[in-house]
Amino acid sequence: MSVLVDRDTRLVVTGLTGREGTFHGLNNRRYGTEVVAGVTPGKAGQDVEGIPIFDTVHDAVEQAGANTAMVFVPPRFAADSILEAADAGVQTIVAITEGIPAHDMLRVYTHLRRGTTRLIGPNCPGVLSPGKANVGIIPASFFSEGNVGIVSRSGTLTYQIGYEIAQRGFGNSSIVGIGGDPIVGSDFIDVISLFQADDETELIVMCGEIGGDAEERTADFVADNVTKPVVGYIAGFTAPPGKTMGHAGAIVSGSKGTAAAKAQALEAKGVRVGRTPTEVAAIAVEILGGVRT
Amino acid sequence: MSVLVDRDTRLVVTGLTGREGTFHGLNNRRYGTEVVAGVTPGKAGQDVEGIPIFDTVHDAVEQAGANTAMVFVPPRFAADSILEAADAGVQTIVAITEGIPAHDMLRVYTHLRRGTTRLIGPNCPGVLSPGKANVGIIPASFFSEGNVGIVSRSGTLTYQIGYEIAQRGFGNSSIVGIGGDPIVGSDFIDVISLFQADDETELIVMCGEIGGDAEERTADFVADNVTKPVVGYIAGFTAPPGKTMGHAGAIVSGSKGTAAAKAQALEAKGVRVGRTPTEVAAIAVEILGGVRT
Amino acid sequence: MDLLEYQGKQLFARHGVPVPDGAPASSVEEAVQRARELGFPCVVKAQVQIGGRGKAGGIKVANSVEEAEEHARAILGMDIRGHTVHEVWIERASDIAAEYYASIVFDRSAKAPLLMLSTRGGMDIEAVAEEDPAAIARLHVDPLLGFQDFHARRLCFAAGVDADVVRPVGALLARLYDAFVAEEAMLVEVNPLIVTGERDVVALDAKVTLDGNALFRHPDNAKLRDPAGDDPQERMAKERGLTYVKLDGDVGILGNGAGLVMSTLDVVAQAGGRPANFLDAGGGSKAEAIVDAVEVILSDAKVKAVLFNIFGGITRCDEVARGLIEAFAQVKPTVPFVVRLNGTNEEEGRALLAEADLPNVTVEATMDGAAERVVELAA
Amino acid sequence: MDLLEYQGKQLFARHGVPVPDGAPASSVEEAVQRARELGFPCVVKAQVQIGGRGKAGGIKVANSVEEAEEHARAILGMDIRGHTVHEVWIERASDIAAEYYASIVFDRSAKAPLLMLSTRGGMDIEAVAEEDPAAIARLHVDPLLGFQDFHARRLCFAAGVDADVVRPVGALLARLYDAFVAEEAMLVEVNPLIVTGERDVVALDAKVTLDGNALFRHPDNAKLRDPAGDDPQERMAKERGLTYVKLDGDVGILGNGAGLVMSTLDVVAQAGGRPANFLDAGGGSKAEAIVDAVEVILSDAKVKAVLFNIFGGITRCDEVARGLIEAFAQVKPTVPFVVRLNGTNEEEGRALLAEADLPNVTVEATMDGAAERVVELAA
Repeated sequence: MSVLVDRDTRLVVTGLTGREGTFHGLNNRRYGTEVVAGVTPGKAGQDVEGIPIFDTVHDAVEQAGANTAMVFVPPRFAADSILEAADAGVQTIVAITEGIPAHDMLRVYTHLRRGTTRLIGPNCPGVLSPGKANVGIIPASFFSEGNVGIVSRSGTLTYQIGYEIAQRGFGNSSIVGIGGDPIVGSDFIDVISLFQADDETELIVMCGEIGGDAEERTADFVADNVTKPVVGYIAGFTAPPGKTMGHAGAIVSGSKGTAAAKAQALEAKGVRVGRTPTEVAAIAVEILGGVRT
Repeated sequence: MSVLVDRDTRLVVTGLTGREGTFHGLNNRRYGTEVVAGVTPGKAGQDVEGIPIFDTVHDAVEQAGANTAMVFVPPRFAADSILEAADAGVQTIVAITEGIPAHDMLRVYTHLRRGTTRLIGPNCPGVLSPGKANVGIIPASFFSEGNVGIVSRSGTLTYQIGYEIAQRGFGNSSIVGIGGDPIVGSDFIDVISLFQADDETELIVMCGEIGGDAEERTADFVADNVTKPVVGYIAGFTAPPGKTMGHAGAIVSGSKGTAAAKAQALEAKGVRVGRTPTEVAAIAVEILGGVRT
Repeated sequence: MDLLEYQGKQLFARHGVPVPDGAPASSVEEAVQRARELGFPCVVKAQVQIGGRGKAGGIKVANSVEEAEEHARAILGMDIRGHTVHEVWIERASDIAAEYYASIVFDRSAKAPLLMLSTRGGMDIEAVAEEDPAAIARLHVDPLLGFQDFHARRLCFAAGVDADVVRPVGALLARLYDAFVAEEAMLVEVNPLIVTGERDVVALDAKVTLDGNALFRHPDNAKLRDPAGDDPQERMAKERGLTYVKLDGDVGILGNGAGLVMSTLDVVAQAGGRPANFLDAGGGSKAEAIVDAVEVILSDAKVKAVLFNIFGGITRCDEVARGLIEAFAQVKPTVPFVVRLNGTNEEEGRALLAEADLPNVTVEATMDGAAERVVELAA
Repeated sequence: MDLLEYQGKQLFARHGVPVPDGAPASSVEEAVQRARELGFPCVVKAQVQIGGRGKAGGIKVANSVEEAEEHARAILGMDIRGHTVHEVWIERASDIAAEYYASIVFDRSAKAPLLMLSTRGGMDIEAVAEEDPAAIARLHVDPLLGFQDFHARRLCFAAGVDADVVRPVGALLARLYDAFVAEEAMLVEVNPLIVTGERDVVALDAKVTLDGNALFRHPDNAKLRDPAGDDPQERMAKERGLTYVKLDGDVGILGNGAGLVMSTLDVVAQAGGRPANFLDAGGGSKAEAIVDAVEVILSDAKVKAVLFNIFGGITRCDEVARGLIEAFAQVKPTVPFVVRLNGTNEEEGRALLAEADLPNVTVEATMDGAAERVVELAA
């Protein structure tokens, strides 16, 4: 098992004909993901190395059986693309696009929460279920099948931690980048719930960062609902208040959203928190029973 | 039993301090309805013959335990009043107001359908459950407890039919006016489902009228889901096409929405349709086993 | 409330929907002046709320001042299927490369705005809908989420709009939706929506129906209400705030509540009578409203007898009786009245009528009985 | 992006939020001229993006031309906690009967706009929130349904707004919400929101934060971005499209991805170093971006060593290596560099660096090792 994407994933990529869309769409296909369609309005009938292009996501769903969408269009078109995919009945949407206006996402989030579509991202690296499917831009070569689920607000930091765990001989059920924007479609709680229900996952790593209160709310949720071990990491202990640290959502406002407060909240609920990516890997491996060779 | 309003109803009336609001609110209380609050912004602390007035519906729910709201405010304020009642957690809202703009109701309807609040009306006479509670403007004195459920798009026509049935010795579980506007909160199907599930109701009378396709959709629903006998009536056989007959809803366009087409649709699904209010009463009484004396 | 074509186009223009340049005129002189200003060729279009103006000779192209004058003279005052032309709209002639159809309807069944787009515009869209339903692309818009760009793309690709105008047609649909919502319309329709030789997309016609209940928020639209096209009785009723529809029989009918009045018409028809009108005196009718209603009903000379069918809820039967007594005092009707009163304060109402002992007024106990009686009296 | 008070007031005014008459000025002469036009008494207010201006002497009432000149001279150029005053806002003095507080915050936790209203305005609202949380009425608005009249009533009654101004305060909240949505703000705050002696309700201050990601839809707002207040390095980075935050240490840091860069700062700090900056070279960093980044980092004279921490996803390690080689050719840095490359094309990247054999560049295999090494080198 795994979460969100697997061998049943039939992917449509919006923006497949763009430079980055083509690069990562084909990359995902090379990994083994069933990339069944691309969408670029006005280019129906064309193809990208054999992947058929449609004018609308609806056509991709009806004619190519897409059930998952990866959104790779520029920020000003991304909210519309997400809404289109949801309207077309796609069940899982992974939005990679960075820089989507916050009010757009407010409307998209509110609308999607009233339906059954699950959104991952935006401003996220996507979801990798090693050995099964890769939807997004996570460099898959470092990761192998295994029993550690990773959920993270950050992209490269996730690779770093996943990589450190892999170095110690462990693999991953799924690696889920939920994104670093103020409003993301799914938060830690949503993804940890999936990992909790997933047979393959034995341990969950969550990588948070400064800003908002998602980590604090997750601490309460884990204490009440999660029986699997959870290891935490929080980036941004060195961040000064009032400065946005790269991600639109990574900002300490006044005394709120500091890394220290988040780590404390998690530890108060029994979640062990590593102070560096290396320490996170070490704790995870310790819980899993030592380094595998 | 009965539907929508009964002895557990705790009513808040928005617009209670207005002339009509006072008249009908007190009338409802005289009938035995628990009228626990009125809402008029800025008049908190006052009362209408002992019924306390609050500034907001939220206060009426929190401080007086209201669970049902009757909306009696002028059309330009009515949509807001309905939304306020839903936001305050009221479970049943009966909107009497006539002349609410259609786009207001479009937003209200869409919003409410995503929650659990049930709206009856607007532009409706309300709901009477004889012997239990009266919420609205239905003249209760003609009706007694019994086993006929009535649902109607029209007010006075409902009284007429209920009255004719009463003349023959039968009473009503509940009489529900769903309203004659293009968008109403609950349609025939919603209310007939309630009657189907209600122990006391043995026969259902539905009074439709020209315009829209609610009666046609109801015919299909009844055939598939309703085991209790349903007797129909449709007003407007004499209406010429393209003329608005009072209700914005009663607009005939071409053949669709005519009284003849509606009666035919119901009869095709086994619903007997009376051609006059008197005939409806006669059919109902025949099914129920003859006149009671 | 239906707008004239030019009022609809002016409304469109306020929301950025492209329309041809034009100006209204209500006299030949004015029309010629407007045509001069716009240049030639221009089109003189009769402004009436009915379709088929072209076939009836109500739309003419003018290539010169002389032709503009000739057409304006012919069209102003023309009768198009019962509608007299009081105004024309002079508009710059368009170079038409393709004719599409676009509309947004307030769909009460789906409880959402319904958008329709077809490349088979310029003709009777109902005929297209019947013979080739697939030629009309349709979709609903979530009223809270509103119109999204993808709606435009879906409609354009489904309708088979020319590839080079997908964007401008989509943009026009977005503006049209803005207009539909902002102006609280029940219908906005563009037929034809044209593509010009220069590949511009323009609304060449405009049919707009506004929600009368929302006019309090749109004072400028409220001013457009033109009672000139109404039947004289209907105009009189409207001025008095009554819901009145003129029919062609001889039994005047007044009731309270649209459903009951409709039912009363049906029962009178079943009793062999021909209703002269629909008149809903409304909820909570006061005595003055009843006087007004009697005046409106009797202003129709064909009326030979009048039926009052009242079932009191908000309406109180005593108020209706008082109104009828007052109406007799003021109007002194010469035709017989049949009155049936049930509901709130029915006894007081009947007592008042008994006391007043109005000439030619019969009180009946049932609706069917009252209908039969009034049909007899009108015979 | 934060607006100055007067920019916020001008934005408010566009949406019908009442604000006092006023005008900005950037010289003493201009300030005097504006004061003359507005009349006396008027207020001279320093325009800086920091609170506590009043206490710092940045807000003064002028009763005459002389006083206006005196105050403008004192305030223009003043330093308020590190912010130099380049502009003043001259505004007609208001007659204050009551001071309220109102704000709308983009609440990322509830995923909805959060409205707050209090009658304890004019002071530090965070202090009020701590000592008497009930003094601030709060509620969330459904983003799709939008602000409703009942929201205004609930807030006003809960906050205890004077009965006679419930309507105008409610109307102001509705306009403020319009502004929040239409301008795509992350925060709009009015403190104080005053009631005047004549019972008018006016926004006496304005704090507005806009969403930088949405500025493409608001070209007029985008123009308000004033780089003058920025740190010189941050300004330079912004011009080059880099995400850079200046800190006060001596270890320059470049990474790809905000999370990884934050983590790198933390690891450097844990190794005993003091980061000089946050610099996210972003996803898919190209060689030119790396050259720009190196220039920005080295423009901070305090930097004694630089750490490159790259984990390639979209970013390709060979591109980063190429950028670093190019940067050395162009900038010729004199401080040591530590480079750690993992991920996409890491081998090609390391091979390029080995081949180039740059002076003073150490390649490390792990993030922790690289952090320790750079801290040693900066010591």
